[in-house]
Amino acid sequence: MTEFLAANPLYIVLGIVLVIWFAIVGYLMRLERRIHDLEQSNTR
Amino acid sequence: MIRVEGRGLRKVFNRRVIFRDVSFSLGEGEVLLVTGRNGSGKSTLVKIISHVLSPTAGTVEFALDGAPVKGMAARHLGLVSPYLQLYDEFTAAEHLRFAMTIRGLRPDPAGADEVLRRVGLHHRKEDAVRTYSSGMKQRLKFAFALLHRPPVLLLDEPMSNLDAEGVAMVRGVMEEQRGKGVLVVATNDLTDIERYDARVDLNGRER
Amino acid sequence: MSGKIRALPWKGLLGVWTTLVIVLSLALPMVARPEHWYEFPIVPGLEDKARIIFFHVPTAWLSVLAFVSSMVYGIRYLRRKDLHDDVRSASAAGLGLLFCLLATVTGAIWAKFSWGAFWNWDPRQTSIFVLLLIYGAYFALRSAVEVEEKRATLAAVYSVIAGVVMPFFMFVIPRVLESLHPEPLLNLEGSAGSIPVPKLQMNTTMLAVFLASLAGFTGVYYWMWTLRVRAGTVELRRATEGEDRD
Amino acid sequence: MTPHPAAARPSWIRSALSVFRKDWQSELRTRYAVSALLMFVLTTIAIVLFALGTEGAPAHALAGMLWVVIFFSGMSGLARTFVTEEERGTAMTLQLTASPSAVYTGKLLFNLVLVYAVNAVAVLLFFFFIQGFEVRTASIFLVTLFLGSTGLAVMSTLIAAIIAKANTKGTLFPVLSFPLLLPLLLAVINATRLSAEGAFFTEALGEFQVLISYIGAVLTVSYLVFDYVWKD
Repeated sequence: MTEFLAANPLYIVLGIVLVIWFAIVGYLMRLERRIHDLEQSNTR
Repeated sequence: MIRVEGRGLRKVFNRRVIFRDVSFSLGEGEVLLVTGRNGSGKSTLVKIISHVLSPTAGTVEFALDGAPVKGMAARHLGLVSPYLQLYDEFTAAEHLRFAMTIRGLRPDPAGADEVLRRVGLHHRKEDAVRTYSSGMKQRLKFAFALLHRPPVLLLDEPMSNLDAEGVAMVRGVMEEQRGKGVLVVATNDLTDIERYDARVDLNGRER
Repeated sequence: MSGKIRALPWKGLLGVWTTLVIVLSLALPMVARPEHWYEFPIVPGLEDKARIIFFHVPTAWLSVLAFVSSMVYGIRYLRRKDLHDDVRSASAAGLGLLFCLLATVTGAIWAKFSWGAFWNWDPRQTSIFVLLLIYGAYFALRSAVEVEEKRATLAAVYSVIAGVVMPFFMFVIPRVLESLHPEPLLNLEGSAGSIPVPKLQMNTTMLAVFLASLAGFTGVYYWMWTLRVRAGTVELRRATEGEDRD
Repeated sequence: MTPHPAAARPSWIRSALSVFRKDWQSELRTRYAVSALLMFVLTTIAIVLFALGTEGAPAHALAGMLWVVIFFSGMSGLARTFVTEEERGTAMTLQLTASPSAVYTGKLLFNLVLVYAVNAVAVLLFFFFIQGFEVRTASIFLVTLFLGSTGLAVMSTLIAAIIAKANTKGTLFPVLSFPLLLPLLLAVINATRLSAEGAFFTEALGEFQVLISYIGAVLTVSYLVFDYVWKD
C-alpha cells in the first residue's frame, strides 16, 4: 500500500482533500441540527 | 387651506418600539398637543411630521387645498426644536437669507428685518451666532421657522431657554398661527398651551 | 424529533455529488492523447498540477456570484427596508469574502506553477484582489455603524456603488497592465474579467468534471448561505422585544 | 392664509446653489478643509522630494507619485463638507429645508471647486520642486488632470456622505474610496505617463473614454442612491 502511495502521491492529495471535505460536511450537518433546534425553541 | 394627516405612525429604533399607530388629522386653525415623559418619542414624532425622519410604518401627508403636496414639504412647514442646530460662524442676517434660498425661495431682507424685530434680535442682526446666548439662539430658530410664513408650524419644547419676554413672544406666535394654519406643540409643560383641538399622549404607546 | 437531522434530500445528494467530483478530478489519469472516456489531456508543463483548476475556478466564480447576490439583496433592502433582506445580503457577502480569499490563494498557487511567481498582476489576479479590497471595505463599513437600519442601508448603498464600478476594471486593467508584465506561458484568457475560463484544450471528460465541480461548489455555497441566513433570521426575530409578531 | 409671495415658484437650483454658497462661506471663515488639504500637499511633496533625493525617477513613477499625492490629499479634505454637518448636528437643518438632490449637488460643487484648486497647486508645486517631472504633451496632461480631479470629487463626495453617517469616521474614508477609485487612478496614471512620454493626443483617447464614462456612471448612481444615504 505504502509503495503505491509513494509511487503516485496524487492519491495522498486526494485523501487529504476528502478528509477536509468530510469534515466540512460534518460541520455543516452539526450546524444544521443546532440551527434547527434554535428555530424550534424560538417559535415555541 | 392646509391639512396635515398622520395615519398609523409607528417608529422602531434599534429594535425598540418608540410608539405605535399614532394618527391625527389637522385642518386650518387646529392645534395638536403632543405630550409624554422624557424618551417617550415626542421629538421623534415631531421629526417624522417634519419629514426629517422616516417612520417605520404609517404616513404623514400634507394637503394644500385638497391637493396632496408632492416632494419637499420644506416650504410649507417651520420647525423649532432643541435638535435643530444653527451655524455658529454665520450672523442672524445670513441665517435668514439662507432660510429663504435653501428652500429655493428668493431672499427677503425686509421680511427678515421684520421677523428679527418680532423675536427681539434686530439689534444683534450682524453678530455671529457664536456670540449668542442659548435664549437668543432659540429666538433665532423662531425667526428661521417663521420668515417664509409656513402654513404648518411645529414647536418642540418651544419655551426652552426663554425669558419672560421670550415666552410672551412665543405665545403671540402660537395665537397668530392658530388663525393662519396648523400648529403642533410638543411639550411636558402643559402651561405652554391652554387651548388645543387634538392631543397625542405618547406615554404607554410603546406596548 | 428535534434530535434527528431533518436534512433535506438535496443536501445528501450534494454531499455525494461533490465527493464524486473530488475523486474524479484528482484520480482520473492524465495522458498525452486521451482515447478512453476517463482520461484527461495533459497540459503542457503542468501535468497533475493543472488539476487545481477544478478548485480555483469555482472559488473565483463564487466570489463574483456572492457579490452580485449580496448587491441584489441590498437593493431589495433599500426598496422594502426589511432587515431579513439585509441578513441575506450580509451572509452572501461574508461567504463571498471567504471564497474570494480562497480564490486569491489558489490563484497564486496556480500562478506559481504556470508563470513561476506567486503574484504578477495578471488581469484576473488584479480583479480578484480588487474584489477582496471591496469586501474588506464593505465589512469595515458594516462594523462602523451601530444603528441596524443605518448599517443595512449604507452597506446596501456601498455594494450598489461597487457594482457600478466593477465593470470598469474589465476595460482599464487589461489596457494598463499589458504594458507591465510578460505574456504568460499558458494564456488563461479571462472571459468575464475575473471568471477565468481556461483556453487550454479540455476534452469532454475534463469539461464535464469541471462543470460538475462548478455546480458542486455552487451547491455548497447555497447550503452555507441558507444556514447563515437561518441563523441570522433567528437572531433577528428573537431580539426584537416589544415588536409584535406581525 | 396667503403664502409668502416667493413661495410660489421655489427653484431647486437656487436651493442647491445656496448649499454651495453656504459651504464656501463657512469654509472661508473656518478654513477647515482648505488648510488641511494644502498642508497635506506640501508635506507629501516634501516626502517625495526626500525619497527621490537627487537622481530623480522614470516618467511613469513620477506620474504615479503625482496621483498618490492628489489621491491622499483628496482623502484628507473631501469628507469635511459632510462630516462637519453631522458632527455639528446641522444636517437636520438641511434635511428640513432642502431636497436631498439639492444638498448633494451643492456639496458636489463645493468639492469640485476645492479639488480643482488644490490639484492645481499640487501640480504647480510638483513642477517647481521635482526636476524629473516634465510633460511633453500638455494637452493630454491638462485633460487628464481635469477629468481625474472631477472623477475624484464625484466619487469622494458620495463616499463622504456615507462615512459621515457612520460612527467611527477616521480611516474609513480612504478604505472605502480606494477600491472604487482604482479604475480612475489606473486610467489617469497611464494617461499622465503618456503625456510625459510625448504621445499623440489620440493615443490617450482610450483613457479619456474610460474617465468620462466612469464620471457619468458614478454621477448617475450618486443621484440614485444619495436619498437613501442622506435621509434618516
